[in-house]
Parts: sequence; structure tokens; C-alpha cells
Amino acid sequence: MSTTSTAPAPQAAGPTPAGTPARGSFNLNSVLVEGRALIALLIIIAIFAVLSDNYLTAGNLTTITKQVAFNAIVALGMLLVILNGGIDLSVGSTVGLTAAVAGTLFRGLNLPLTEAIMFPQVWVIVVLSVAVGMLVGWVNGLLIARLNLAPFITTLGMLYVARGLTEVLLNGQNITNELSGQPYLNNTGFFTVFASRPLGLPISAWVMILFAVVFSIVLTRTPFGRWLYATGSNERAAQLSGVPVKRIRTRIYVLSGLCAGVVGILQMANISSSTADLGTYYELNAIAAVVIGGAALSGGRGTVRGTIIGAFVIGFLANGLVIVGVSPFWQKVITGAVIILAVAVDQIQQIIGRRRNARRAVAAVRQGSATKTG
Amino acid sequence: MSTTSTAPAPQAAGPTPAGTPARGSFNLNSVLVEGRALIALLIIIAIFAVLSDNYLTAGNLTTITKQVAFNAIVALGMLLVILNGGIDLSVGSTVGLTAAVAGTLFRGLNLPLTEAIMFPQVWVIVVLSVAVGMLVGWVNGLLIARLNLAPFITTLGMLYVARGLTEVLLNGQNITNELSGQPYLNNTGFFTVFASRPLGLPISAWVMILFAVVFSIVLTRTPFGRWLYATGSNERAAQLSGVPVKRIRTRIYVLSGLCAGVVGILQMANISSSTADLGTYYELNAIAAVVIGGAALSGGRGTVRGTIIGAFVIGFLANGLVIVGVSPFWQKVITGAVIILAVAVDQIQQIIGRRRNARRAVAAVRQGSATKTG
Amino acid sequence: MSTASTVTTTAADDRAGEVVLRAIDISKTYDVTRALKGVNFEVRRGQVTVLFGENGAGKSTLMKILSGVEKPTGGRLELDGEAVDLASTTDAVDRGISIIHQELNLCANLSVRDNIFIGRELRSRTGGIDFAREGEITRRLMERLEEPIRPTTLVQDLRVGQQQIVEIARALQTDTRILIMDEPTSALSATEVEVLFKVIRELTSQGVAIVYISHHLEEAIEIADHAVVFRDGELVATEEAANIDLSWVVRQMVGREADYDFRDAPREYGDVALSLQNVTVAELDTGRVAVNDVSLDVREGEIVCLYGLMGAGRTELMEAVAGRDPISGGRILLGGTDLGTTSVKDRIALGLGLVPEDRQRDGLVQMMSVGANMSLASLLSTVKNLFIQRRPERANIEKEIAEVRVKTSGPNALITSLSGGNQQKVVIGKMLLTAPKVLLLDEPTRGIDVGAKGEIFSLLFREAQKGLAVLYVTSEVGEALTASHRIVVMSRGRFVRELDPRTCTRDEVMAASGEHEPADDVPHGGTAADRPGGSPTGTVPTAVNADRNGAS
Amino acid sequence: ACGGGGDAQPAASASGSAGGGAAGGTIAIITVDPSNPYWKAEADTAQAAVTKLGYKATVSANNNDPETQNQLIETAINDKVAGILLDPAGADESVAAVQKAVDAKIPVVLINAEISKTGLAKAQIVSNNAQGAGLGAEAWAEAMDYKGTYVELFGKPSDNNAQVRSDGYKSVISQYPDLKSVGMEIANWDRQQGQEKMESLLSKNPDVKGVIAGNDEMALGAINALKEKGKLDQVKVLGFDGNQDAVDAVKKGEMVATVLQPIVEGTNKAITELDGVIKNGQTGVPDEKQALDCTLINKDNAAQVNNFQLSS
Ligand SMILES: Nc1ncnc2c1ncn2[C@@H]1O[C@H](COP(=O)(O)OP(=O)(O)OP(=O)(O)O)[C@@H](O)[C@H]1O
Ligand SMILES: Nc1ncnc2c1ncn2[C@@H]1O[C@H](COP(=O)(O)OP(=O)(O)OP(=O)(O)O)[C@@H](O)[C@H]1O
Ligand SMILES: O[C@@H]1[C@H](O)[C@H](O)CO[C@H]1O
Ligand SMILES: [Mg+2]
Ligand SMILES: [Mg+2]
Repeated sequence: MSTTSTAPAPQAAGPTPAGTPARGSFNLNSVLVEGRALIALLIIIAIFAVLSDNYLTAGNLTTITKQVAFNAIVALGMLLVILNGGIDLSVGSTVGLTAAVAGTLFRGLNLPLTEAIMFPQVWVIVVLSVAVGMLVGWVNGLLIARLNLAPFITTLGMLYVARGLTEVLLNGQNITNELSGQPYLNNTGFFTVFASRPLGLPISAWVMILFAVVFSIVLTRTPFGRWLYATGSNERAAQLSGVPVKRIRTRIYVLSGLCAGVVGILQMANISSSTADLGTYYELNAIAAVVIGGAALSGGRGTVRGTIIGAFVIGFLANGLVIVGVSPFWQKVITGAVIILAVAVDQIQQIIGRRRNARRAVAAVRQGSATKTG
Repeated sequence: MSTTSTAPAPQAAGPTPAGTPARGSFNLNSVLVEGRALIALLIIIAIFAVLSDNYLTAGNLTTITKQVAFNAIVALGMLLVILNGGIDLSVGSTVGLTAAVAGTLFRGLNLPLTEAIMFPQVWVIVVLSVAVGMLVGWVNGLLIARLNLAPFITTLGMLYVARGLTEVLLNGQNITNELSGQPYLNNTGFFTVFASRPLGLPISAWVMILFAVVFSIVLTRTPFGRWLYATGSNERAAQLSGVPVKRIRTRIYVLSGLCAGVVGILQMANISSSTADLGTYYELNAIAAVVIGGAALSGGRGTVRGTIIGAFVIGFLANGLVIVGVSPFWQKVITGAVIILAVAVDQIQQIIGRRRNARRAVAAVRQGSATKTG
Repeated sequence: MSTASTVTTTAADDRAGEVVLRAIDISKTYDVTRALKGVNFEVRRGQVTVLFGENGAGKSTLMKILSGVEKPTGGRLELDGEAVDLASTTDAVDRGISIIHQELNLCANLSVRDNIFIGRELRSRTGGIDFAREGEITRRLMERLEEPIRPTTLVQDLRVGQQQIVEIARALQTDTRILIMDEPTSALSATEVEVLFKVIRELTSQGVAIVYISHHLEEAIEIADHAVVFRDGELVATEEAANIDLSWVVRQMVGREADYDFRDAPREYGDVALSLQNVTVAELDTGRVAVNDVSLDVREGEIVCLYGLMGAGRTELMEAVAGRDPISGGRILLGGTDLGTTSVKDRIALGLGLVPEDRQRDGLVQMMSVGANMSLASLLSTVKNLFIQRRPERANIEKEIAEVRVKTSGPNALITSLSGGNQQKVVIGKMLLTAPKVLLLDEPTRGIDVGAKGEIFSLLFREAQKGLAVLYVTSEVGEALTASHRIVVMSRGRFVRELDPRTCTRDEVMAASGEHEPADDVPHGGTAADRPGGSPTGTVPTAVNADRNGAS
Repeated sequence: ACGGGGDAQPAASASGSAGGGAAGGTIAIITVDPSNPYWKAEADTAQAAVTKLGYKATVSANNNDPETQNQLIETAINDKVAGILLDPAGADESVAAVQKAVDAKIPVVLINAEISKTGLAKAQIVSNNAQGAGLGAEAWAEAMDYKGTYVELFGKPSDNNAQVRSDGYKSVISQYPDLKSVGMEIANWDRQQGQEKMESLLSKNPDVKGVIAGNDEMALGAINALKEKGKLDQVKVLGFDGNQDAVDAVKKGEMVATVLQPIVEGTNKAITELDGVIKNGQTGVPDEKQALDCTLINKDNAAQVNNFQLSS
């Protein structure tokens, strides 16, 4: 009766993956919490596949994957933050800021003294811009870890600051043509790399896969990962066990900034420009993906796999609604409802399961006492 | 060596503020946490008053108060939710939905069977629309209290649902002229009431005052208030004491929806129309106001007074930045920075205070032992 | 509704001993755990029924069922001979049944008064809360419990013991006929326990039925009229108080003749492992000096007990030594190196670990498995090439589970599925896995049954034998006298006395702590003066008291 | 991806017949934000026209976000639509998206705003924002008597039209040195934001004489603020779009003028041309870029405006 069984206790016999104590304990959780995301995903796919012949085509799946990748990468950073019991509302703005910085660098730096304009090479631009994303995360991390500010309000403030800086940098203009670079400036090649499609998959999908694999290994196989789960579940206990809680906290915001920064670059290649609005609302989508994927907003519970599935739920839904031709107004209504349903599924399951368990237990007891007295 | 003090024990005699015991217990908290908001407010006022002669004029103060009132009323609802340890991201959409419903009602209801169009009277329209706001809150409350869903993700879903419904209702049309009503339809008077200015203050300011007073009394003087603070701090303890935690939780979301609904009506009167975007981002401003006002996002701590001050911080800032003529791009940067600073102030204070405490304590010890040995 | 804090019954109660509440064939199953198996249990008017049982025996579960917190999966309840169905705690309170829970259930952000009246507010004529009356009643309750706490003080500003008093006051405030006390004294000082016992006797004389649970066995025996023993979810023995003694209780609890004598053998100590030199700790939030200029050396192989009353500052000292809070004066040396401002992490690496006082709050990561908790502090030792090596980690965990004798289905079990004692063993095992040179333990046996206590101390003796230096905090004299090589008594932030457990007496220890005046002005027959100590050795059959002060 | 050299005409018709669903296949209508009356009119007109021609229509919104637009275009490609009507999100940013559709041999016609590259879209039908802004500014300056202080409410900075209109206003106003700008705020095309910004601007400049707004919604917000302060008489307000509320305001004399964008006419034209491409491989119009001039709406002709159309 593999229903709910939140109480994971004594079934010692079961096929516990021996040799993997830590993973074992997470697996139990993850199967439970990812379950709902998978169910939601399959239902969505089934519905739209029936409604449109063009939904489950290789081409459309590639499209969805590319679209999902941006959200998924941001969501992976968000996952770390949420595992820690925090939240990062500034990631959307950071995506925009990174792209703006990269665009500005493509346009060339006015060197103050020499009157010359410097044009950094593409890899320098990419590294510097992603570094800006990490810098934003680092400031978040310092404020939250060292000054003990609430993550929600800190990153809300940063949402405004980073978006404002983006607008200041772009001065309300979008940057487009400079992104191709000029051979004589030695800064070409951006699109060659970032708009390429190795093996038919867009580069963003590859980056998503890379990040998912790396994050997954980090979370399950390294001390950092174990510590992160520990801080998210009980920070005080983690600290007394020698976990460097403040350092971890700072770092996860830096990593969240890194993810946002990478997406900033990828998006810039994707839409061939830096715009002031880029990344608006990404934070909400990322949070939705993480939570649909089974993470607890209170920290300590969540997986890479769940998060990726969560991102696909959102992506498959958005794409399907358009393909089927649902009116844009109703698209919002349905999206909201699906978000709620996706997290409600396992609660409802649990409630049903609990009722059944209670019934069975009573029956067992009755039977037991009957035997005894009888 | 009279170092101590927190030790609350034996000084029974002390001048306890008799007569106002309840307030007494909250006051300690509130003074501490409101401090930073007040400081922020005064600094903002001082800076802008120096920078512009038009800032501290009666006219401008009225303008600010009107703008603040909308945010403050929503924030009061949000305060209840946050005291409970929750969050309500759907309030902005609810503002929009309420206004859309009211506008639609003004336009007249097509009665299905009779082919007639019914025009409800103004008070009926107002009551029905606010009821829709409460209904949204009730659904939130049920999902959160009964199904145990996380408030963040539930109300995020509702944010989309309510905004989508608003757009469906308005179907891309702003409702403007119908709001005046027609004498022969018996639905005039909306603006007469809601755009009036008793004693020179706009009606929204009066509603804010009314809500602040009522909420303040409810929070400090009634069992409901006490229960709310209790559930936000230790839900299990509250429940074991017989506090109806689920009912309270459901109700506060209804109240939050009520506040949003009232603001929907007030804003509709203010901008003389229902538009599909109305209320966008209100949730963020409301949360900022509550937190700047000293509430803890983890629940159990926060006051009406602090929230109102928090709303004024945001309002005075936004208005001042325009009056002083700060570039619109920089306005965002500064707003974000002020949000962070406002909550950082007391952390910094605390850190400084702690250092001083430690120094003093040690000095006292040294002196003590010196006396003894000497 | 009479809201006065007392119960209105005639003092001379002739109906005492009548059964008021009867639990019939009660079973309770949590998912797969059968916490209670067909228990029959009676509560008698005007008498104290005491429940004994090891951790996880099912005591609290039964009490939760009697007080409407939990519903049984089988069986029924009879109140005054009529079947009742307790739908909720409010329902139970309405019928005169209230409970003081094992864990504190207070809202820290509210005042004492608010906590006492929450859920049953007194209304003023306008419909609001009648704060004046509530405050007055609270004040009187506090007077009765001899704890001068102001009604408007916030609970977060009280120490744990005072919070427990508030819990007690809350239960007294209702019109109670049946009062259940699930470990009400775990954080109380001896004086406070005496006051509580006085109140209990008042209540019983008024006809109130009391159900009492405590792991302080002597204390519980003292107050008992009836004793009931639980083992593995079953009620295994019932007896009149007159016929029981400590050895009977222990025998019934563990199911065999128990003979825990954990007195450590005398031995040579090694070098100084931990040295505190003029350590001062100030509470940063308030500036209060919690630890005032204390000095102490602990040697390798030595077990030092830090005895003191609640609020003496022991926890502050331990946490400062462990590196969680900074010290504001003095030095802490570990094997000769000044620890300065090194972090908790570095101190663990250097061989200094703390088993904290509150295991739920500071010891366990609730969402993790037993194994992951166990290896958390020593994770780095199994890291190779950046990765945790699973096999060595697993081996460590399994070795330690066996070593500290955790009863668990395996490393993958969730930590929350273990009983309190076993959870505590995991926390200790976690620190032992870091191969410490010095181990600090803050109240390592709080809320833990005799069996587990014995196991924990024998574990410490074994480690000490291998050279571990141990400094542990306790509030139980018995424990201090039997399980240590040296007793340091702490009072109001200072070390006031050092004692040799082999030569000193119980009274000496307690007197040094300022706990009470010499033992003659005792209200109730002499023995009550002693802080009843459910010490591991205290469970040695019958001759406990004679044996006591002598110690090994 | 190679750009599929030469013209894609035969392939286009092929894909047209391949398009699933309705007889003539599907046409994807990608508008900006149908919760705004202007774009709603665009979307509704397009949908009606498309359906009338026997196609199936899907309507979606890019919300002025190039990334969303990208997704929508790609989705349309996967959906094998016969053609796309696009209101592009940004002149530069949309080039790549349109390129993608062209690569997939799907004809694209642009409406309302243009992209910075020609030869991709079959047609770009835009209202002449610069010309319209000039018209509006001239009428407003005249109402101002060519002197006095004014403030400007600026649209969403990421929308090209915001800058184009602002520049268009300024090129006229700069000819009159006695017209002085005393403040500029961004109000994101939004009525409520327009009102709040105007309220604050009024505190700063109590004696301001004029308001130029990038669109009607912001202008209507400003009018509300002015009404409330009792200053509407002394202040001249200019809007842009010609939406119904604004036209009514012009009738009442609350707004000096607005500029009608012939969006209904333009959209109908766009669909006709798209249909032409799908059926015959050509739009039937020689030029790719077709600018539709805007019309000034003032008291004289306000009564003749209905749903973005001027009846004569
Ligand atoms: N909420 C719960 N979910 C699952 N199992 C539970 C729950 N509460 C108690 N148990 C289990 O029921 C059994 C009895 O627990 P109970 O708390 O009654 O023991 P106890 O006798 O009070 O022990 P202690 O002396 O440690 O307080 C234990 O095995 C415990 O793990
Ligand atoms: N979290 C806290 N907030 C405020 N005061 C505290 C807190 N923890 C401890 N204290 C105060 O610190 C003082 C020392 O208490 P503490 O519990 O540390 O002493 P102790 O000697 O360890 O006694 P025990 O641990 O047995 O209670 C007490 O007066 C208590 O009120
Ligand atoms: O043309 C449109 C309308 O003016 C709308 O009101 C804002 O955006 C512009 O692009
Ligand atoms: Mg118990
Ligand atoms: Mg302690």
C-alpha cells in the first residue's frame, strides 16, 4: 500500500538502496514530492497531444525544451536558495542587468583618460557580465547572511535596484546590432557560439543539462550539498555540527546570481538584443517551477529533478495553450489554476491516503481484538 | 553589579502600565520594530523638504496621503496575513478584479431568460464587488487552511487566475463612462460618494483611517487578535489551547480580499474607470509596507501603526523622487535601496548595540572583581 | 463560569478514590507504529496516578488521547461511567480535563497573561478582552506558584523553567477535575518542584484527579498514590504507591532485573585537554553577564560535571566554549592552543564538540535520516576528491549506530521516527564520529529514561577510558555524584565550588549551588528536600538512599 | 541555419496547404497586449478578418517581450500555421524572430510597428507615429498659444513608439522657445500610473499649463489628476491613439486633441495582404513598408470616431 507513508520508519526490509545512506533518505522524499509534478506533466502532455497533432512533434519538443531551459536554469539557482529556506526575488532583474552589461560592453567601453573606446573580446564580455550577476547575488547574500535581513524583502529591494540599474545602463534604449561584433574589433563570435545548436539542441538546453547534472552531483554527493539541506531544515543544529551556515548562505545567493547571469547571456543570444524589460517575472516562474517540483518553501526539501520537471510543466502548459489556441486571457486563468492544482495534488492524495490508513488501522485493531477475545 | 535587566522576574513592584495591560505587552515589540520605520520616514521627509519647497505643502501632503491610502489599506490586509505567517500575492489582481466586476455591473447585467438588462443600484454594486474580493480571499483561505497548501504558491496561482478573469471580464475594454450611472437607471451617485472629500481629505484617506482604527482594536483588544498573533508564532500551541487555527487562517485571507476589494472600488473612483492592469504590483508594495513597518515575515510580529508608517515611507519616497526630479530610471534604484536600508537600520543598530553591551558587561565584571580583590 | 484559579470542592473529600475517567482497550497506531496496544487505564478522584515507562513506551500518547489531542484508533473512554468522545482539546477542557504537555506549548511573542487565557478569554462588557481581570488572575496564579513573574512579561523573555511554570499555571486556571502532567518538572529547580508538589496536594485534597509522568523516578514515586508502568505500548503493571520502590519501578520498566552501576573506575588522567581561563560571557542582546570570570582545566580521560541551577549560566558557557557565541573576556585553550575566535567548524576539526541542551532545536536536522544526521559533523573526513565517499560514510554510520546502540531500523530511517533517548544517542554519536578530544554535553539525559541514561553514561566512560575529556552539565545531583570524577558547581555565572563526588554529600552539592537551605526545614517528611534525582546509579536496587551519598 | 536562398513563394503556398485544421489552415495573430483597447481592436479586427477568409485563428500576446514573442513564433512554426500576423515587440529585437518564421517558409506580415530589416516580412503596415506626433504637437502648441510650461508622460521605455512619439512631439515643440518642459515621468502607457505621476508633478509645478502624453491612457490619468485639483481648465492635455475614452474627453473639451492611429484599417489591410501571399504568393502591394498616416482628432471631428475608425 504504497500510498502516502509520510512516516518512513520501520520498513527496514524494503529495497533501500544500500550503500547510499544520504541519497536513500532524500530519495524517499523526492519520489513522494516529484510524484505530483510528474503526474501534472503527464496529464498536460496527454491533454494537449489529443487536442493538437502538432504538439508532440520533434520540432515542438525542441522548442519547448529551449524555452524551458531559461526558466529551468534560473530555477536551479532558486532551488538552492529555497533549500536554504530563503527566496530570491531579484533573479529576473539580474537576468536583465547581465544582458544590459553584456550589451554595453559590446558597444565598447569609453576609457576615461585616453579618450579611446575599448572593445573587450567576447569571452571577456561573457565572463564580466556573469560576474555582475554573481555580484548582485553576493550583495544579497551578504545582506541576508551577515546582516540577518529577511531574504524576501532584501531581494525585493534588489529587484528594484537591479532593474533600475538596467534601465540606467540602457537608458531606455535596446542594444541590438552591436551584439554581432566587428571583425576588426575582435569581438565577433558571440552568436556563433551562443546561437549554435549542437546535435540539434539549442545551446540553452545544453547549459540546462550541464547545470542540472552539476547541481545534482553537488547536492547529493558533496558536503556542500549535504550542508545545504541541513541548514534549510535546521540551521541551528547545522551550525553546531560545524556547518559554516553563513558562508553557505552567501554562496547560494551568489550561485543564484550566477544562474541568472548565464540566462541573461543566453537570452541575449536568443532574442538577439539586450532590452530593459528582459527577465521580468522570471522569479515567479522559477519559484513556481521549484515548488511544483516538490520543494518546500520552508527549506530543506527539494531536488534538481523535481525542479526540472516543474519547469517542464510550466513550459508544456504555456506552449500547449498557444497551440490549442486558448484566448490569452484564459491562458492566465488556466496557468494559475494549474500551479495551484499541481501543488494540491499530493495534499489531496495524502488526505485520501490518511483516511484510508485510518480505516484500515481501525479494521486491523478490531480484527486483532476479535481474535484475542475470541 | 546591576548589569542585568531583561531578567523579567522579581521587580514586581515596577510601574507596569496598569489599565492597558494588553497594549503593554505589544508595545514593547512595537516600539522596537516601528523605530526603524519612523526613522526612515523622518529622514526621507527631511531630505526632500530641504531639496524642494513644494514637498511639505498642504496640497502635496494631501496628494501623498491619497496615494498612500490605497497601498495602506491593502497593506493592512496583508499585515493580518503576514502576522499569521502567510503571504498574499493575489491582492493586486484582486484589486483589478473587483474594479472590473464593479464596472461590469455598472454596464448592466444581461439577465439570461428575460432578455432584459438589469442595472443594480450603486450600493448593491459596491457590496457585490467587494464580495467578489472576499470570495477570492476565501478560496485562498480554504486552499491554504484546509488543504495545507503553501500560501506563497497558492496566492501566486491566484494572482494569475484573478488577473486572467479581470481581462476576460473587461475583454480589452476599459469601462469609463458607465461609472457615472444614469438617473433613469437609478445607479448614479458613485462618484458623489467615492470621489468626495470630507474635510478636505479624499475618501480613501478616511477609509484608511477607519480600517486602521478597526484593525488596531481588533488586533489588540479582541480574542481574534490575540489568536492571530498566537497562530503566527506557534500554531500548534495555539491549536492545543483551543484556538480555531484553520478558521482564523481562512478568515484573514477573506479579510485581505476585503481590503483589496475596497481598494478596487476606491481606485476605480480615483481613476474614474476600470482597467485591466489596475492593481498590478500592489502586492509587492503592500508587503514592503508591512515589513518596513516592522513585521516579521515569519509571523507573529507586526502592528497596524508600523504598517501605516511603512506605507507612508514608500509614498513619501515615491512622491519626493518625482518632485525633486530624479531621473525615472534612478527612482527604481533608490526605491529598492531604501527598502533594504529601512529594514537594515535596526539590524545595524542591533549589531552596534551588541558590541557595546559586550564591552560594558566586561567592564562591569572587571570592576567588580577589582573591588573584590582590592 | 467560575474563573477563579481554584477548584471548588469541599476540602474533605469522601469520594476520593472513585474512578472518574476510564480508558478501555485503547489502541493507537501511527501509520506503522503501534504506540498503544489495548490499554486499560483508570484515573481516580483526589489521587495521583503516576505513569512510568521508557522513552517511547506510549505514555504521552495515552495522555494525548485522554485530553482530546489525539483520537484513538481503537477502544473507548468513559467519564464518570458514561462513554465520551473527546473531539478536541476544547471539548476535553469543557469536561474538566486539562493537560500540561511534555513539550512547551507557548506563544513566545505573547505575554504570560495572554498565554494563560488564550482560547478561553475573559470578556469585558464591551465584548473585548477583559485585560484587567485576566491580569489579576494571572498575578494570583503566579503567587500561588511562588514565581514572581509579571503578567505582561513576554514569554520569550522567560527562561525555560519559568515557561514551564506558565504551562502549569495555564492548566490550573481552568475548572479542572482531571489534570494531566506530562513531565512538568523537566526544567524546574528543586524549589520549584516543591511548590508544584504543594499545589498538587492542594488539588488532590479538593478532589482533583492527577495523572503524573516524570523520568525523575524518585520524585514521581514520592508524589504517587498509584503507579502504572508501560512497556512497548502495553500497560504491564499497576500497583499501590505503598508497595513500590525504585527497583520495582525499574524492573517493571525494562522488563528484567536491572542493575545499572555505572560508576567509573578510578584512573589516571592525561594532559590538560581543555582549559578555561577567566572566561566571561555576556549576553549580547541584553548585556547581562551570564558567565562571570570562570576558570577550569579538564584533563584527558577526566569526566567533569558542571552542576548548577536553571539559569546559572551553564548553557551560555558551553555554547561559548563550542564557539557559537563569542566570549567577551578570558581565554579558552584546547590542548594548549588558544581558540581565540575560531568558528564552531574549526573547533570541531580541532577536536572540540558540543552536544547541545535542546536536541530538537539544536541537535537534530529533522528532515534528514538517522545516517545523515550521524555523519553531519564528520562529513569532511569521508571526502575524497571533493565528493563524499559513500562506502566509508556508510561504514562510519553503521559502526557508530552500533557503538552508541541506537535502536533504529537502519541509517535510512527518518530521525523523527526515533524515540527521544535514541535521538539523543544519535546526537552524541554524531559528535563522537568527529573523533573529539574534548566533548561538551549540556543536559545529555534530559527527558531520557533510566535505561538510556545508563547507556549514555557507560558510553562516556568507555570514551573517557580511551582518553576523551568530558565536561557535562546536569541539574540532577544523583547524576553529578555518580557519573563524574569531579563536580564543579556553578551559580549565577560563577564557579562557586569544586567537589569530589567520592567524598562530598548531596546536600553539599546543592547547598553550593544555592539551591536550598540545609535539609531540616523540609515540608514533607525529609526526603522531599532532595532534588529527586533519577540518576543511572540511583536505580541500583533498594539501598539507593543509603548508597547515595557515598558514591563509589 | 541557412536562410533558404531566393524567394520562398512556392514553399509558402505548399506550407499553406499543409497547414492543419481549417480549410485554409491557421493564421497566428500575435498582438502585444489585448487588455489595452488599442491592441484589443487590432486583435479583434484581425481575428474577424481571418475567420471571414476561411482560416482558423489563434490569438496570442507577446506583452512587448521579445522572448515571449520568440516563443510564440516558434510555437506557431511548430503548429505549421499558414501565416503570421505580428505586432512586433521591438524593431531590432524582432528581426531574428521574423527570420525564423521566414526560414520555416511561413509568411509574416507586420502590423502597427516595424522591424529594422526589410526583405523578411511580406509587408510592414504601420501607422506613422512620427507624423502623428507632429500633428498632435502642432495642435497642442496652438492651444497653448505657443507658450507656457508643460510636463510629459512617457510610455513604456522598451516600446519604440514611446521614443518615436516623444521625439516627434519635441521636434515640433522645439520650434517654440516659450514652451518649457518642467518635468518628464515614465508612466508605462498606464492610466493609473499616469494619474499618480501627474499628481506628484502637479505638486512640483502647481502652475503647469500643459501635458503631452505618449498615449491616451496616460493622458486620461493626467486629466483625472487635474480634475481633482481643479486645474483642468488651465491645462492643455494631448493624447495619442484615438481610443474611445480619449475621443469622449476631446468631445467634452477635457483633452485638447488626440491622434488617431488607423489600426482597424491597417489590420484589415494586413490580413488581406497576408491572404494574398498565402494564396497567390504576393501581397498585391508593391512596397513592403506601408505607412498609414494618423489623423488628428479634435473637437471638430471627434463625433465621427468609432472604434478607431473615422467615418466621414
Ligand atoms: N505523531 C507521531 N507519529 C508517529 N509516531 C509517533 C507519534 N507520536 C508518537 N509516536 C510513536 O509512538 C510511540 C510512543 O510515543 P510516546 O510519545 O507516547 O512515548 P512516551 O512514553 O511518552 O516516551 P517519552 O518518555 O520519551 O516521552 C513511540 O514509538 C513514538 O515514536
Ligand atoms: N533564548 C533566550 N532568550 C532570552 N534569554 C535566554 C535565552 N536562553 C537563555 N536565556 C537566559 O539566560 C539565562 C541562563 O539560562 P540557561 O538556561 O542558559 O542557564 P543554564 O545554567 O544552562 O540552565 P539550564 O540550561 O538548566 O536552563 C537565563 O536567565 C535565561 O533566561
Ligand atoms: O500604439 C500603441 C498604443 O499607443 C498603446 O496605447 C501603447 O503602445 C503603442 O505601441
Ligand atoms: Mg512522552
Ligand atoms: Mg542550560
